[in-house]
Amino acid sequence: MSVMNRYHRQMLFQGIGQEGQAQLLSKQVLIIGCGALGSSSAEMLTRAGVGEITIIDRDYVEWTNLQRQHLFTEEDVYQQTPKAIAAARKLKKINSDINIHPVVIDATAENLASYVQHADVVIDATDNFDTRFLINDLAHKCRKPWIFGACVGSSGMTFTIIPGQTPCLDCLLKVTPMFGATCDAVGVIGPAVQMVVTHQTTEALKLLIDAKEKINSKLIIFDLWNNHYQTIDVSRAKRPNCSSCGEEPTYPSLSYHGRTKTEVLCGRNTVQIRGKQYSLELLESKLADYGEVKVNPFLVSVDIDEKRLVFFQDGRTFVHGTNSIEDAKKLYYQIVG
Amino acid sequence: MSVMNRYHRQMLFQGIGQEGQAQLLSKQVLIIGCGALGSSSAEMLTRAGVGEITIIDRDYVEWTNLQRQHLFTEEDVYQQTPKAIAAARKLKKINSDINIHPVVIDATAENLASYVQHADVVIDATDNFDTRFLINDLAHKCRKPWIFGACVGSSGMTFTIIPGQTPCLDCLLKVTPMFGATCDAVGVIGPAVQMVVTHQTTEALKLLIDAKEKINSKLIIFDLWNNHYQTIDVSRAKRPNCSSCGEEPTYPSLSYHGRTKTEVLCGRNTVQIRGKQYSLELLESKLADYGEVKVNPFLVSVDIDEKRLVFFQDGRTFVHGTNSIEDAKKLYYQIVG
Amino acid sequence: MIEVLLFAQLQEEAGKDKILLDIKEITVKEIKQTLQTQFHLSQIEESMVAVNESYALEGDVIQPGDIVAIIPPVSGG
Amino acid sequence: MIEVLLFAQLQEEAGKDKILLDIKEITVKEIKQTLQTQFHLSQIEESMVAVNESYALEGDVIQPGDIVAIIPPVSGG
Repeated sequence: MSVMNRYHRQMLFQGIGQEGQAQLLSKQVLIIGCGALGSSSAEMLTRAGVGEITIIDRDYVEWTNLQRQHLFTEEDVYQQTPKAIAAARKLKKINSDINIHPVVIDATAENLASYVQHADVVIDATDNFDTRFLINDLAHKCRKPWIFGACVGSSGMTFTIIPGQTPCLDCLLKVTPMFGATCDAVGVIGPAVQMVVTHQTTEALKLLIDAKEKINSKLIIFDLWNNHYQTIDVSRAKRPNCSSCGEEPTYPSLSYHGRTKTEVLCGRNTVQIRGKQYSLELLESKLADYGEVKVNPFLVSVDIDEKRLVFFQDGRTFVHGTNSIEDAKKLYYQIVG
Repeated sequence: MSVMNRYHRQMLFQGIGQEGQAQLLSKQVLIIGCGALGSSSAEMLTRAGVGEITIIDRDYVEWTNLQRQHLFTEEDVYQQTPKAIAAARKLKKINSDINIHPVVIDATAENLASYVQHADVVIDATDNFDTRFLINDLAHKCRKPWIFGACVGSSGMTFTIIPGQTPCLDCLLKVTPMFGATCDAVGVIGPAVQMVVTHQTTEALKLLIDAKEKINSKLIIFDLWNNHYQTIDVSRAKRPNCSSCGEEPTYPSLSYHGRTKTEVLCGRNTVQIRGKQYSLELLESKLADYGEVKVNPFLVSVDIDEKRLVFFQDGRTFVHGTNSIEDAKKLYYQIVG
Repeated sequence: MIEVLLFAQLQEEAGKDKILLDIKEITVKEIKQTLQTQFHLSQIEESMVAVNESYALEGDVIQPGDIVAIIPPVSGG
Repeated sequence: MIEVLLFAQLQEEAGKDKILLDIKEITVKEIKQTLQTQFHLSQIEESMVAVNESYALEGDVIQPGDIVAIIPPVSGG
């Protein structure tokens, strides 16, 4: 079959054309996270004919994913297939002409750097702010555009961040939020996911074919259930002294101090996570949704399924009941976002 | 596995909750067309847990579909699987708890009526105005809500039509357009499709759980490439004397006279289509994109691949080179939309 | 200035997605004719017009500062 | 009237997605405090504020007729 025939309708679109299609086929996209946002982004970019797509995810497919995470099937749940692998298998059946690289790792400052370095565009499909700030720093250090995206409930937001040009995630949020709302806490509907992915994919296509003047310079925020859609001019948010995108960047998420660190506490069936310092009061109210919460002046604890989480005032968290760093981090980010 | 677990994140969303989920599982959706809009609508509603989904399409999977039509794979192209069947196979792997009914027929006033009658919501995923006006009349006759959707290029529009309440498609367009732009003529990008589907699915969920006050009363029009998004108040368009939704409806698309009729001309390897009367001048300019056009005062003809189309002034079209009504109509609607 | 947004196939015909018209006041019917003359838009007659996100009728008057959307019949799916 | 749109988790906390405030003039900092007091929004301090679709700073003044969006940190994906 002719490659050109496959992309015929996309080449007919004046914004892309034959030249744009050739460019897409020569480019690389890095998708970080392969949950709801990541699986759909991967599908759309695979169909569009982006030459190389790398998908990073540490997780495997579960029942609660199927309601909104495209590409995955019941069989993937039974097999507990890693999400990146399950996605890649489906994508190859959709388009055997392009290269899909599934990578099953927990993204860190070390292992993410070379992937960002080799990408033309980085797509944020993560579910926590720690990784997003890591992407923000790496993207600015490597001068790569990245497309922020997040959703919960029927709401979502997205913004295309271009080093040296737009404000960055740090400029927008000023401080790392204590908590970001997660789908595990507030729920989410499929269309909210697709709305974010639709915008992220469009912006990725524009970036990949270098249609600079078409890039959306606004932050998009929407609520599909309540029929709100706003495009927000955020140029004022850019700070010349920003530690990620400013004149003298220090890339705090890449420094040893700024990172969330994990270690297995030997023989205790416990993982220790050293991250942000949370307000114990705020934690208390957040954790109430998950189970019975116990508080004393030094710590807050909660039992979830077979595990117990203990948050200390100094930013340490114990996840009792597991020796798996992956499982511990997953539960941790489900709560703190 | 527990059904409740699968929909956990959707039930956590306050707008739906446990009650809403139970309602979804008891409802029926009819999706008319299983191209780009239809396949994605079907996937999202299947994941969301709508109890019964009927998908009507006359077509089979081709190479040019894969760029934007979800669910389909290269294997479906090799097998020339009918779209409704290919979609249903994938959907059953995604959610075996619900009922999917694929129907491989060419939608007509006769065969569509009982499907519309049994549906709670009808989703427009067609690629031509003839079928849309048919849906418009049937939906009003049966008092069923339907969700108009269409896209080309990077643009699209959608509007939720509720009999007795909103203007209908006839009110909005006043006359049946001579031509609607088609993806075959102008091209289309995947995100434009997903944007329409995202809105259609959200509105379908609201209708199915009877969240009346949340229904979007506006017509949405967008252009992703040029960053436009408008929500248009169309209440003024409603006409009390509308022949589809007015006080004395005649449902013109359901009458013998208003229908597009087809017949095979025996022994001539030709199909005759009797439809709208097109301006030959307009046709001449439209057809130039497809091949060499010949004109005389009585007809316009064009050769496309192995077929020849001849448009007569009285609304008849000959499609030479086929005895298949399906093939002939497909080509016809690719051109006239 | 009146800002006119063109959607879908009208963009290709006009070669742009946005047109600024330096006109004081104009009816919907007139703006269609003006655009037709200047940009040879084949389907403007069949297009829906919205002024400031509200469906407009042929006789409605458009003022400077208004944003006009011209929405042609789109049939892809 | 100042129209305040709440997004994501703030809607659940407030029990609504839209709040109308009958206030003449108010700074961004003040409106955050007002909403915090009235609706106990846990994350309003960490929320972005946009006034008429433009990113707002704490000292900006909001006028009647303005539309204010309160955008909390959202992390799902």
